[in-house]
This record gives sequence, structure tokens and C-alpha cells, in this order.
Amino acid sequence: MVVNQIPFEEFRMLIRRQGLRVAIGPFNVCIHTSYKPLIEQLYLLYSHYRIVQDEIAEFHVRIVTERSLRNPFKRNVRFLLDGQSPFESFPQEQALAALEWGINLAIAVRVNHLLLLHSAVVEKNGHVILFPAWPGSGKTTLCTVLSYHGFRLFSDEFGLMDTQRQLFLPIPRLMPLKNESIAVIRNYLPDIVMGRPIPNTQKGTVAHVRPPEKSILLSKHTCKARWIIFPKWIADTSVKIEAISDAEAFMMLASNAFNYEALGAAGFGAVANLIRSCDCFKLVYSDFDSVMEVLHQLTNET
Amino acid sequence: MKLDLPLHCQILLNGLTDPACLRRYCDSDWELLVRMARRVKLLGRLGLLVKEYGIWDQVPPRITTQMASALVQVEKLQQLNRWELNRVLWALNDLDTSIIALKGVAYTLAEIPYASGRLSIDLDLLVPQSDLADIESLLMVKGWKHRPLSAYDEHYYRVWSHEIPPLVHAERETEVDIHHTLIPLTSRLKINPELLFDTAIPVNNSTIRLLNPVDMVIHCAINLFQNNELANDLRDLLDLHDLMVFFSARTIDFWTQLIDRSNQLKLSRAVFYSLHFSQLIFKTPVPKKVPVRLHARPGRLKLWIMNRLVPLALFPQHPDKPMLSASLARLLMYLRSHLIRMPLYILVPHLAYKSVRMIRFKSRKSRS
Amino acid sequence: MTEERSHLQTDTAQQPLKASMNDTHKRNRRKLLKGTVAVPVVMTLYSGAALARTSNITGEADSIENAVFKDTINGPQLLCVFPDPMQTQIPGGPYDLGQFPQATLIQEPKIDLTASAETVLTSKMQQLEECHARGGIMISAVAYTSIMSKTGININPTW
Amino acid sequence: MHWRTNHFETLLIENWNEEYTVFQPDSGKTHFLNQMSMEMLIYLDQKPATLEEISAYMAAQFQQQPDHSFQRNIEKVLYHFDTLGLVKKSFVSSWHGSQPDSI
Repeated sequence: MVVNQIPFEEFRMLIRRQGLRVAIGPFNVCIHTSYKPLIEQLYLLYSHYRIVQDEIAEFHVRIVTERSLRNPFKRNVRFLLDGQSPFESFPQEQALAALEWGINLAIAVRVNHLLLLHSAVVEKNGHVILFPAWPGSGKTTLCTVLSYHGFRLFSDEFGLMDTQRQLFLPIPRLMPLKNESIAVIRNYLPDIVMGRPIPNTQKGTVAHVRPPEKSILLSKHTCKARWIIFPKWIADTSVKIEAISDAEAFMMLASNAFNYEALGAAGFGAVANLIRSCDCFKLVYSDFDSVMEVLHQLTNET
Repeated sequence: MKLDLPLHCQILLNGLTDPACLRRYCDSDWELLVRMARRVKLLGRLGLLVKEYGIWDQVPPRITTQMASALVQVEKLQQLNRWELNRVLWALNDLDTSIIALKGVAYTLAEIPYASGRLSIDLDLLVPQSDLADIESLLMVKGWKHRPLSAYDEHYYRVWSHEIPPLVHAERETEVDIHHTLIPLTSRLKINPELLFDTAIPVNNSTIRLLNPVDMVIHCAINLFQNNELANDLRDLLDLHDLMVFFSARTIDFWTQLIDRSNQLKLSRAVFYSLHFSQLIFKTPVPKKVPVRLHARPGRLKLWIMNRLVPLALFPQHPDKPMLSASLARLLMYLRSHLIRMPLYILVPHLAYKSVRMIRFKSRKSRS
Repeated sequence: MTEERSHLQTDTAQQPLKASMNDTHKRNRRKLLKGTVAVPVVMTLYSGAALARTSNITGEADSIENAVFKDTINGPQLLCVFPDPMQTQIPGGPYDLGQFPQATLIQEPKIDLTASAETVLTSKMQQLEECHARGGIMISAVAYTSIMSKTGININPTW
Repeated sequence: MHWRTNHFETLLIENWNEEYTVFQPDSGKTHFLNQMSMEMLIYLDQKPATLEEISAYMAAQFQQQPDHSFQRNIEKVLYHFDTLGLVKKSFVSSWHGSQPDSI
């Protein structure tokens, strides 16, 4: 059963009463809230997720409303993980952003049975491309474009790696576009479903893109990585891709991970194996058409 | 006295003490158990128990992945603590002093069962007060720093506390807490740290030492019933249970020594409560005559009140349905812990300062 | 240096792409740091909060392509780092950047990214020459993230 | 005073064309080493050496002038290795008569 197969009223009851349990990649998340605007947004943006009411959920999250401390006439929302609040409260219009950040935080701090790289991940021809975060790289924007142009979305944020089997696990979540990227993507991909832009968040204006239905449908299909590409968007440059040294790729990848250090020797071995089995590049680009041409060529070579 | 626990607490307690019952746990029991165990820092411990009992493969995969993750975290923190101790000893190598490891690292060095599943965040050390200034300045020369502190906090640590402000190395994240005694200086109770150093036990191949078994138990007891607020401290009571089970099986007159030492150090009240609640909750095999010989036993009314409050405070709240009675119990235990640590003329301004600061902190955060 | 580079440009995609793919083995000869100079270098991967470091020893990046360029409104500018004058330094390194690394951005010549790759490279090399002339070195992105970014590098635009 | 390696045998070392990534289980840290710093560790692992000895060896290996500033730089790296726990000082010249190990 998928979210859009049940009527809104049933969805609303579920999320208010026992909590809505959805499968997001390898994890089940149980979401509770009574805040109607959020429920409406989720009904649209989570519409392709599978409902798993009778399964165990790893993450139990809640968005509750409360009165603002400073302004009694204003209402705030608070994110709770297992009843505990890791953040201060947010203005109520930021409820969706708070929920999405909260779930990311929960994954980042709790999951250690997988290596968590900080990377966008897409798949093509049965192989995974990693785009590890580079400061100001715009990896979410690139990932959004790719996932609607022939690449399967694994994640715009988490490279989840099963270190034993050297496999990557998809975890397609909403993709939060920031600031200028929102208009850029609106123009480039006019047909995709995007949440309302949320202004004045900690990261500026954010709008969440719904992941492609097919990527969610196939989210149990794991793959090995073949390419590691450190992307960087620079205005008005022609696209350029060049190989980088293995040692450099190793250090960049390891320092761009959430739990590399926690995994100790296992993390070291996993990154070493990964580098050995991948070709590592630096990518500079400014327009999507040419970057896609390069990536299609790269992935079709094999 | 029979322990009367709400269902969610029973699920946690049974899971931790009676692995056989885990075979009967359904998915929702497991889900709740994991959430509760995580709250009281015992998820790694639960993972160890499940492995040891040989039922890992029969547990739902969504549960084992969470226990495996918790074990990775426990292992990492223990490794960081061991390395921090290694680096502290390296930095102090030329100084002729005596350093005693406390709490988590000490339990590992003493090879207490399940110590490898204990989530230890900070490194706790006890040093002679006379060497404190040298140790602090030497560590600061070699790269350790104090976290930025308010003037009040600085004063609190320096004048009233039993430890100096925590130190953190510039290149690592582990906090080093250096104690010069085991009880805050404001407490009515006084302890002579020399007694602890005189009987401390060396560790093979190292300059570090450990408290002797009886002192280790007493330290754990005063942390629970003297220094802390008890909220979610079930892990510490379980430490105490582990220590007593382990040492009493190895030392013939362990219980006698424990009573004599508690009476000698005038810490028998905290030890009484520890024995009482460890026995009540974890069924620690404490011989009947032992508690009776402790000098400072509480009266019946006091014990009756404590019996009602302590378990409510020690056990975690239900993550979805917090109980008001448990919140109240926590508040009372919080006040109690402060009352026994400080005279009122310090306590009232202290709590006022802390609450004002909390409000300021919150409003500042919400503005940004 | 130019032979080592494996550019891949869309306008002439066919041929350079092939070259790049054949390069995947050659790439193994690429290095993060200059291999020609005897510089003992150790860099430690740090995680967690921004932390000050007690020593900052590094070598110069092996090629201009590995150097750090900061994006500014006037185009990319080379991050030029100055070895600590209080420490004994020998040409070729290892360079001790000291407790509080100092750096500046090289502004001239301006790098025009719309120009040909050849021109861009030339401008980059000229910025490097300017950096060397001022007694600075270029560092790799890895050195930058593992050392400099933790200390909140002091970039002095008026150096 | 001699320098010697500290638990060199426990290090996990990946060689990427004479650049190395090294995992140190004691500290849980990952280090990047180039050929020359790795060479220093390997040399010290074979036998403890004084600053003069190792400087002379490294200068010969890498065709450098073994002058004062070269030695000064080797010394800096040694002290940096020491804070990382990759090497330690040893005041006894013989390989076997070492100090007790800390934990």
C-alpha cells in the first residue's frame, strides 16, 4: 500500500493517531503530527512511499505545535525524536523543513551498521555514481536534474554503504533545493512536484522536490559503485572532468562522511576498497545539458 | 518490598535481566525495548546480552541493525577514552604523581563483565590535590584546553566542585574530567582522598591505578545517591550491580569490607540506598545481614518515600506517553540531590542562576 | 604538467573523453603532493567541531590543478599560504604554517573562466608565480580541509 | 635519546602509488603520509635511532643536504609523530630494554 492509494482523511487519521509508518529506503520511519498544513504537504510529497503500519520502525518522530516563548500569539513547531527535542523550535511555516532535517539528523547520529558518506548518489546501467559534497557544490541541484533525466535516485544526501558486501543502498528522500536553485530547477524541470518554497530558514529559502516514483519503487535494488565524482558548479564555465589521485579521493571521501571515524578499521577498509573499485574525478560545470552529456558518455563507455 | 513497575519499564527490565524472556517478545515489544534502552544508554549492553545468549539471529533484523549500530558507537567511545588516557599519561610522563582511573575506563581495566558494552562519554580521573595545579598546567601546555566557561561556572568548579573545569584536547573531542576528591566540597560529607590513594591498585604494564574494589563500589554509590539527580541513571545502578556481583564472587570478605569502609568514610547512607535498590531492581544477591550493619540507615518514612520515587526517576519515561508522576519524581530527586550537596545559602542562588540562564539561552536561540 | 591533465570538454567531447578513459590507469601516477621534493608530510583526518591545531606542517600541492582557488566576484583566486616566519623553513618544505596560518588570495591576473582552457591555465600559473614571489605556497584541497579550515584560516586581502 | 615506532605493527597501511593512507587503531585516526614520512616510520621500526642517525639516512635516501635546517625539519616531523602517538622517545639505546608500555 502506497500513500496515494489511501484517501486524505484516512492518511490524516493515521498520522494523527497511531503515527504514519513509511518505508524510506532501508528504514521505516514513524511520523506523528496533528499540524494540518504539514499533513497536507506530506500527503503530496510522500505520495509514493510504501505504508508499513505493521512493521517495526527504526525512527519515531513527531512535529508538535507550541506557543512561542517570545510572542504568545505566535505558534511554533518542535521536532521530537523518541520524545526528545534535539533542536529549538521553528516558526510553524517551517514544519516540513524541521521534519526533514530532523529525520536526516536521526539517521546521521544513529546509524552505524552502514557507512554513511555525505554524498549524492545516483545509478545508471547498474552502477552507482557518488557525488560527495564539496562546499558549495550544489550537489542536490545536480542530483535533482539527474534523477529526472535517466539516472535512478539513491539519495541527494546519504551514501549508505553496506561495507561487507560493498553495496550501496538507495534512500530516496525529498530533495531540498536552496535559494537560486529553486527557480533554476522550476525552469529546467517544469513538470516535477515541488513543495511550497519556505523562506527564512537557517539555509535561506528551501523547497522540497518529490523524488521520482520509479526511484522509490526500486529502492530495494542495491548496486556497487563505479565512479566517484566531486562536483562543483561555477557560473559560466565549460564542463570539465578530470581524474584525481587515489590518495586525495580517499581523504576527501573519508572527511565527507558522517560516521567514517566511528566505524574504525571497518570504515578505513571500506573506503580503501571503494576507491580501488572506482574511478575518481573532479567535475566542474555550469549548465545541465553538457554535464549530462559528459555523464552519459562516462556511464555508457562500459 | 515488591517492585511495582509500569509495563514499559517491565519490558526494559526483563530484557536486561532475563534474556530468556526475549524469545517471547513480539515486534512491538522489541521496538519499545530498543527505544527505552537507548534512552538510558543501555542499547549496546542489550546487544551484548543478545549476542551472548545466542539469539541474535532470531531477533528481527530492524532490531539487530540498531543494536549493532549502538555497539559500534560504544566501541568507538571506549577506544577514544582509552586513547585519551594513553595521551594523558604520555603528557604527564615526566611528572611524579599518582593517577587513578574512574568509572567506565576503570571498569574496562578491571575487566568487569559487560564493561565492553558500557557507553562512556568522558574520561574521569582522580589525582592528588597537591599535584592538581601541575597536572592542569602541564596538560594545557601539551594541547588540552578548557571549554569556554562563564565566570559563575568557573567559580562553581574552582570553589565548590570536586573536579576542575573539564579539559578537551585541541585535536580530539573526548572530555577529560579531573577530580581531586569524590564528593563536592559543599557537601556536608567529607572524604579524605588520601585513604583512596593508599589502597589504590596498580594496573599491569601501566602507571595508571584503580580504586580498590570496595572503594570502586562506594564511588559508584555516591555518584548515584549523592552527586547525581537519578533521572535515567538506570545504567549506573546496573554498573553497581555488576561491580558487586563481580567482586563479591572474588573476594571472600567483600561485604564486610564494604560495610567497614562505608562506615569509616561516613558514606553509609548512599551505600545503603545502593544495596537496597540494586537488590530491589536487579536482584543483586546481597546477604541479609549486610544493610543492617551500615550506620546511617534511613528511617521508615524516608525509605517509603524513596521506594516510590527512585524507580520512577531511574527508569526512562515512555517515549510516546510521558507520565506526570515520573516527571514529578525526577523533580523531587533533582532537588534532593542538590540539597544534600550544598547548604541552602549556596543552593538557592545556584538554582536561580541555572534557571535564569536556561531561559536566557532559550530566548537567545529562538531569536537567531 | 599539461600532458598530465585529462580534460574533457563537451565541444570536443569525443576525443578527449577517450583520452580521459585511457587515463584511468595513468591516473594512478597522479599525486596529491609534489613527489620530486623531499618533504616528509603527515596530514591527519579530523572530524567534528572546528578545532585549533597545535602544528600545521604540509607540503606544496603537486600541480596547479590540485591547488585551492576561492570563488570571488572577480573570478577564482589562488589561496596562497605563508609558512610561519617564526619557524625555520627550507625551500621545498616541509612547511610549518605555525599556530595561526596566514594566507592571502592572489588577485592578478584575473582568471576569465569563459576563456580557453589554455588561457585559464596560463592565468592560474601566473597567479602561482605571484604567490611564490611573495614567499607563499599553494596547498591541496585535502591540506586545506584537514588543516586550514579547522583553524579558520586568516585570509589577509591586503597582504 | 632515541626515537622508535609505537605499535607500528598495528597500523593498517594502504599504498596509493607511494602516497599512503594509514589507519592507527590505537587513536582511531586516519593519516595521509607521503613517501618520505612513511620511509621515516619504516626506518624507525627496524631499529630505534637518534635524530642524527635518521637525518643522515633520510638525506642519503632522498639526495638532500644533511645540513642543520634539514635536520631541524626531520626533528619537527618526529615531534609531530610523537604527539600523534606514531613514534615515541626511548632513552635506552638497546631495542629490548624499553620502558613499560602505557595503555
